[in-house]
Amino acid sequence: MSTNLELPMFTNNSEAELGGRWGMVIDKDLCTGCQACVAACSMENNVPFVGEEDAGYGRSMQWIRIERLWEGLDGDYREVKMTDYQPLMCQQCHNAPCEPVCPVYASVHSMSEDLNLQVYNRCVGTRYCANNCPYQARVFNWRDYADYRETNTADNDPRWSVFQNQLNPDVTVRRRGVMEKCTFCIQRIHQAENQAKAEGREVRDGEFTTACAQACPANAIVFGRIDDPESMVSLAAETSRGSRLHEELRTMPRVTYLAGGA
Amino acid sequence: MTSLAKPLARPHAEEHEDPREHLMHDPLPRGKMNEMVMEAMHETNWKFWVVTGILAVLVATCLGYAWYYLIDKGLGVAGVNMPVFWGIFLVDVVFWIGISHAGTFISAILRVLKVESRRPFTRAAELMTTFGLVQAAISVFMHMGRVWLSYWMAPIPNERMIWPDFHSPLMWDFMAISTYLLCSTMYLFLPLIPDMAMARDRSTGWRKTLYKILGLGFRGTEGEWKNLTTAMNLFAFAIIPVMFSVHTIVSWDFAMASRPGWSSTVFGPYFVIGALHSGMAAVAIVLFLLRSTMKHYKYFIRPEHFDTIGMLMLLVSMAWAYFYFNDYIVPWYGGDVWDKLFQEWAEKGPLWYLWYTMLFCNIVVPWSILWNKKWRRTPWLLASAGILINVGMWLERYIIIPEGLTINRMPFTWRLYIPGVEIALTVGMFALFLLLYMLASRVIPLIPVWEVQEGQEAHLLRKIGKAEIPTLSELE
Amino acid sequence: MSETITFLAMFEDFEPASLGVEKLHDLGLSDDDMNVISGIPIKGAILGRPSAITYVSRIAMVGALLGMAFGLFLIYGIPYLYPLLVGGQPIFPIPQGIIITFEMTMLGLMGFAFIGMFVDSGFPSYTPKEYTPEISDGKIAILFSCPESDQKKFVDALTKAGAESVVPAEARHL
Amino acid sequence: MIKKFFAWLKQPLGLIAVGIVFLALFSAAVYGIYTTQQSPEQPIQFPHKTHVAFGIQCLYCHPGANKGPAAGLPSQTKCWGCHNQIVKTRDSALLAPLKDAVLSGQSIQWVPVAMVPDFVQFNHRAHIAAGKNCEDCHGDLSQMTIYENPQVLNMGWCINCHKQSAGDDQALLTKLTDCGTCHY
Amino acid sequence: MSQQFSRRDFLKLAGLGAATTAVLTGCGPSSRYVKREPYQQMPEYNAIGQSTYYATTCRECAAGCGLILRTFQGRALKVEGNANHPLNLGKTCARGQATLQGLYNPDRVTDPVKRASRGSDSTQPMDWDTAVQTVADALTNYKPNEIAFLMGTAPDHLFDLVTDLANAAGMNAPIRFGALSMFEARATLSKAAESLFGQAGMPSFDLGGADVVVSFGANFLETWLSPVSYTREYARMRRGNPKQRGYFIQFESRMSQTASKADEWIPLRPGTEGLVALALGRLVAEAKGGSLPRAFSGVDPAEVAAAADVSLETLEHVAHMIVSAHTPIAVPGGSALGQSNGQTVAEAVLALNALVENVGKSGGVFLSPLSPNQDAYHQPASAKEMQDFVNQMASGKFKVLFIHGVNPVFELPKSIDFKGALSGVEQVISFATFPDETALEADYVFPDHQGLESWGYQRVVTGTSQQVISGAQPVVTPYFNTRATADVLIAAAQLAGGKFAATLPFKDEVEFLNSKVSALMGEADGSFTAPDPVTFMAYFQQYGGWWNKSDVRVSAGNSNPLNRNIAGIEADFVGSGEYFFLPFVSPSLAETGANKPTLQELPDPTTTVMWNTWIEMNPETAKELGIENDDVVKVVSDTGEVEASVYLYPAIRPDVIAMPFGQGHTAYGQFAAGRGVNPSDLLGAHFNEAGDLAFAGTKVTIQKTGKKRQLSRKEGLIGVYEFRPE
Repeated sequence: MSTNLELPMFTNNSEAELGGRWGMVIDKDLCTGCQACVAACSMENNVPFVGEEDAGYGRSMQWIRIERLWEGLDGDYREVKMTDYQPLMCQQCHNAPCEPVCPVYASVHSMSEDLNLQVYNRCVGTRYCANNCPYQARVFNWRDYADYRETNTADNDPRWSVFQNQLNPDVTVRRRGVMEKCTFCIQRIHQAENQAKAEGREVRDGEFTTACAQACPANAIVFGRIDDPESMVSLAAETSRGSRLHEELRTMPRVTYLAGGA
Repeated sequence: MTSLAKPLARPHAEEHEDPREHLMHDPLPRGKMNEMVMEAMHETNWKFWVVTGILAVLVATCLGYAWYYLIDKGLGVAGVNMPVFWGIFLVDVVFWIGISHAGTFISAILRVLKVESRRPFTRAAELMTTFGLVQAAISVFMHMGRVWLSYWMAPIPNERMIWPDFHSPLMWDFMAISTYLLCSTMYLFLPLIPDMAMARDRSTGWRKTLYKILGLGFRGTEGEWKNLTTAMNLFAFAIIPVMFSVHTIVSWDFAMASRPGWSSTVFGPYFVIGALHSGMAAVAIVLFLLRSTMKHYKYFIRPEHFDTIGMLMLLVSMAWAYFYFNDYIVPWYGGDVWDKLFQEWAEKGPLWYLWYTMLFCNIVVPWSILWNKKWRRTPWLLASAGILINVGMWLERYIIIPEGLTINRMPFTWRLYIPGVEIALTVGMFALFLLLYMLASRVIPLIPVWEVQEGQEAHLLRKIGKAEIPTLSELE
Repeated sequence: MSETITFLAMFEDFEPASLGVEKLHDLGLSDDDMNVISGIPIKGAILGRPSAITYVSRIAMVGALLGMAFGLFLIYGIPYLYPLLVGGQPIFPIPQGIIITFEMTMLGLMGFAFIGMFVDSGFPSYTPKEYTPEISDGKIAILFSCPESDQKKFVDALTKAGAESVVPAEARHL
Repeated sequence: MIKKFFAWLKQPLGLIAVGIVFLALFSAAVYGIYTTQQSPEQPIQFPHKTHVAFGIQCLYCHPGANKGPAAGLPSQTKCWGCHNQIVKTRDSALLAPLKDAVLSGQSIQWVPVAMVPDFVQFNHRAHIAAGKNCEDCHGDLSQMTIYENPQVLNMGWCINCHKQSAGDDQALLTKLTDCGTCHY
Repeated sequence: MSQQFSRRDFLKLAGLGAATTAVLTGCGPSSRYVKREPYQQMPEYNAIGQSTYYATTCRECAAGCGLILRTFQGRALKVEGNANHPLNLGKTCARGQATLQGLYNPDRVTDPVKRASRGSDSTQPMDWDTAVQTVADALTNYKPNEIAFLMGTAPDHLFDLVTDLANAAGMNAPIRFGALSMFEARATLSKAAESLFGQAGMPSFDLGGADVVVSFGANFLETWLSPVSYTREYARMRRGNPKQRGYFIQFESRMSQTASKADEWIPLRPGTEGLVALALGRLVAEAKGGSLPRAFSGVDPAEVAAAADVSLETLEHVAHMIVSAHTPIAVPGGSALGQSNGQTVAEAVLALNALVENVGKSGGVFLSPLSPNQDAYHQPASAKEMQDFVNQMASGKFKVLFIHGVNPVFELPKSIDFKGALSGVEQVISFATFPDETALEADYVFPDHQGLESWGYQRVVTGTSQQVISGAQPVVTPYFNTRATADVLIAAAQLAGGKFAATLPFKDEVEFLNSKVSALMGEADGSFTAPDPVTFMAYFQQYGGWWNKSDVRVSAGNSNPLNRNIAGIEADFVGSGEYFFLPFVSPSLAETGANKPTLQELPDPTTTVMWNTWIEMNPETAKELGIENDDVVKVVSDTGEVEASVYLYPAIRPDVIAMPFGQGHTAYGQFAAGRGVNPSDLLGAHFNEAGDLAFAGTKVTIQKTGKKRQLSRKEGLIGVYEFRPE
């Protein structure tokens, strides 16, 4: 088994242009903050609910968090302006700071999909990756939230297991002590690639999309192949409004945000 | 045995000072010293058992049950949340590794520098290293989400053909702490062998069988001594870089993260000096406890030792202040906005009092007490200064880790950290440390008698022929 | 020649012990035939004896090399066996290598020093040995064996040199 | 009293007693582990050997294998297709469960044996497309009566085969040793 | 639902998970805990390991979006939008996504039950035959005009069935009502449309084509009328035309989620929206030159500016924007219509549209088309009509009341005492799927299937310019022992015999549907055609409904809205308090979302609060009253009081207090019961001219209670408010 030392993974030439296969463009001008993407993502990826007390203490498990801040809080209430809603999920960085810090290769870079992977069964829960993520895009299973009987009812009421009918078999259900994050709906990526390979063709742009892009009523989220210049997501990313979060950290994220306004 | 020689007159000793006041110049016959140490080990009054009982109960509930509860219910019962993913667990890890560094500092560095006043308490300090590291290891495993899978971090071949990832500072931690734990335990055991032999000769019953086993059949022949002293010297020289590397690696857990307030280049030495700072203070506390509770220890642990420790504490607190100022001024002056925010958050945020207490305990207390020789030599004053310094150092780590995690580059997620079950676990660990220490004092002679005697022999004046020359077997 | 008797001469202090050693040298015993047992480590020179040889440092060096090899394996062997890329860092991490190799070298050094001491001094041996408890009380004992015929000569010489007691040593369980 | 007991233990008779006790415990432990490795009782002792001997293809009873992730199981009507013409079905005790199931409309409770844990997303189609056939993983069915795993289906075994079959095609090797290929 | 262990059950047993399975496989074949069951006969389209997709309609609100449900081995897994459906074009909102939690929910009513006594939890299950017999007896034992039906807002197949039954048998026509229709003031909108189009109907606003949108309180990005289509229109307005970015101005006293997306949020004193609209009309008319229409002549912009607490320059600036725009549009809605002068406001705003001549044009106002099998626009009951209905109930006019798809005990203000009036009705039969407050007061509960388990169709009222009938089919076999209400009514009608049996000669609901749907075969240029009814029904199910391809925009009738004089009056407020009270519909919960935990945990877009009710108060007002974040405060109005925690909301007028509607259930399952408070307790029976509830027309007082209850927020208060980086 020979190891070809010229591959970028050996040479660490981080100047390699963004590259990558899958990317996303989020138009903050269109995003109305309606949380449809958050609900769609939770339904698709078996993300559990955590209850009032834990949600209020910053432990809600949703993979997408819609951020908004305020401007002009000190002035007159008429001049107060809310910044554009900003859906924030894992940015699938090329140089992901969360990957080298994991002691057991649970957070690892997928060279074939050029995505940041979170291997649930390998994670031992040191949570260093979450500390090191500049976007705070990772959430942790503080308790057995996915086993609804265990966490939510005192007497393990069997009726509660009815929720489990809705679990998606393509996505592993995570137990307590495991870190999780947006995977760009990798189960959909793999299924589409599988289908394309069966038919002997490349995955067409727009043939499939992530749960959040599919649900977004304002079509603010566009997902596709960023290495294909004609794809919708590459065209959308061309505009001058496009920018990436914390680019100065050289993480090379795959999500481009289009600023609101004129 | 009445020695024939006169004690070496110290050239620069003040007139009023009685040379006998120094342990090295106040020798007792070895047999007497053996007896005193063995007696101190045997005499256990009811007060000892009461305290051990309380500590055992504390450990069982605060540590035992609380950890089971944490594992069974998941980390949700602790206070950690998003964004403060590491809470008091990591503060404890750094704190206990800090404590453990004092042991190495005393027994290795002072031995290499041949500081004579380290002799009576090298073992007490070395014991602190081992037990401190045990606490650190416990709190590392406590904060892991799925601790029953932490064997995946060990680089052992497995059927999954997947190995741990040595890019991660946590793996360096795993390696460094396990190395340091192993080496300091070995380094604790080496000088213990002669004392075990001595104890073997003087005890009966189960103690005899225990010491016989631990004594390894040591007699004291030249070959054995030569091997032992060579090994100890090797250890003394080798464990010092390991000690420095361990706490640097622990600091790299934070320095390597690209977070505001954490990613700074000065964390390595800053944490090492911080470790020595809290370690020295802890040694002062332990010496005071030993001196005031153990029988005959007033002879072994004398004000001169507190004086040395005090000077070291003053020196190290100055070094710590230097490093803290270094870590503070650079981001304050030109750092990016997030670093400045972290500092503003630590000083003017809702937990501002922690910041001021830290500075008071780490700088004002040592600098105001330890410059005065008389204060330095009063054990209870030094011990209380040590306690305050340790509190200060614990808070310093509380500011770096939980408060450091509150401020990140996404203001939307900033959130206060309210400790949950970690408080019980921390109390449980302090209790475990004391419990281990007290039980060890019943089984192991805490004073390395042969080293003390060796030191005293070296300071005697020998009449060889006409000349009176110091047979400093040790000194050259 | 008639069989020999081993004697244990107890001395209070360095001088009488060094005199005793001289006496034994005069009586023809070479350094290897006698052994000094003491409560604290005594340099050979004080008693006029060559310092004992020890292999601990050599064993430790071997350990250090082994540790270094293990450290290098951890850094360069593991990614070679199962290359997994993380965070844009090179797959063979040079700087981390230094840290891990240093740690493992130190572990090897100290581990093997410890083992070396065990091996070299023949620990742990619980067989009966010539020993008296007073040694650990600070006395210095010289263990030598001399032909049975002139044992009296040896005993007188040593008592004159200041030996507290010269008594035939019999191996006892420690 | 304890001393006397220890003393008795030291002499040869005592040693033999200790040996016996140790052996008993050890064998109990070995048996315990052995039972966990046994796959449980199947409702029908289905002999793969005889069916393969008749020349029935694997995909006939497990049609999903080249179409999707799960290979699937034959429905009872498929079994009954042949078995109702075989005289043995009526009277042989072994085939009674099939007869009862089909007549009563209940379904047979097969126990899956080649199971991978839930965090592994195994896909039959990709393996068959890559040219592997059933024997490579499931062993030689022509010799096997009730199906048993020829080896433990653990990750090491899978990765080994992935690496060998990728050979020196670098892109395929990256894909096949990529965590995201199987774990998501 | 076979009780066999499937692979998914394995997770239930093995504690869901990654680690246990690893441990299990580690120590032995995990197969011991899993059985795998082949189908007796392989059901069609159910290949092994493949998902099958079914098209249906979303029942979470009355909009009627088309959904595609992914199902796998008999379980519904994921909701996706139906790309062909003209209303939502493949998109869904958060509540559409969470509809699955309504299907798989531990609190559903599982069997037909007879309640021991009204209001008590103890029920004893019945079997369906006795249930159908009870309904049949209810139909026959009483005179037809003593039987009343109360149904949800959505005009669906059940409404058609009951209407046919009622007309034939002489029963009272079914009334449709819902909290959403109350808060959207649908009656006011349809009456105001009459003034513009000459015929009653639901106006539809083509925001996508407009380049300047001036909205008066319309929360069209939240839950207004058809949120998914209006969000799509909003996106088209912003980025539809690359060269021209739409400009959006919102007049609202509180910055709602919609106002937060506006380029200009202009807070004005509640109740003065009508005045501002007229003032703008006048300014625009003057700027355009020409005669000043009578509608806008009776108002003076300077006075209006003072009354509405808005600077005159702002009004002139907005007027200028309207004049310089190619296709401006004005949208009335939300709290603007929830005033005593709601209809005047609506007419004024529609007149503004008439002034800029955008009626019926692209980017303008038009009347939503009626669907083919519908003769006139049937408007859901306004709050006033509900009050008359309640008075009739109290007076004992009705002996039997059937309730389906609505929860009036919770949704109606307490002052219209629906619960009290129930005592006047002898027999109350509820078809609720969840044990909500109204089902608690019913004598019988014969649970209907959840939306995803039932047949049917639903007319799309507004949100698209095409005639749409959205079809529905069960995507999974019913999970509990429930039965479709249409089946129950048909069966009961057969049992009752006579006129009842004659009108519903069908074997079951599907046959009834076939008759209704096949009536569409004759319609011109439908989205699909089929030779025979069976294939037509199959296509209807497969495409998720029928719609005509052409754009049917009903534009201006004969009435000229501009020369009617519109009284420029301020709204009058009820209640002695000093703060205006503004209840708004919670964007993530609306009226039926409280029983779904995923919706409860969705952060509210503007305040990011989850799981509870909060009171929005301006930080300055709070400072005067000495109130901080999370202080529990009592809000008192003339008709009631509620207690909730305060959220210091910076973008709200100091004299306005706002509260979300959606929580405060006393029953409706464990996720909703006892959580939060219901603002409708504070609302009095105060209506506007069109009969809709003047829900924004109440004034309240604030009393501190000294208690403190932490709100669970998604945001960290530190970074967003207290210690924020400038």
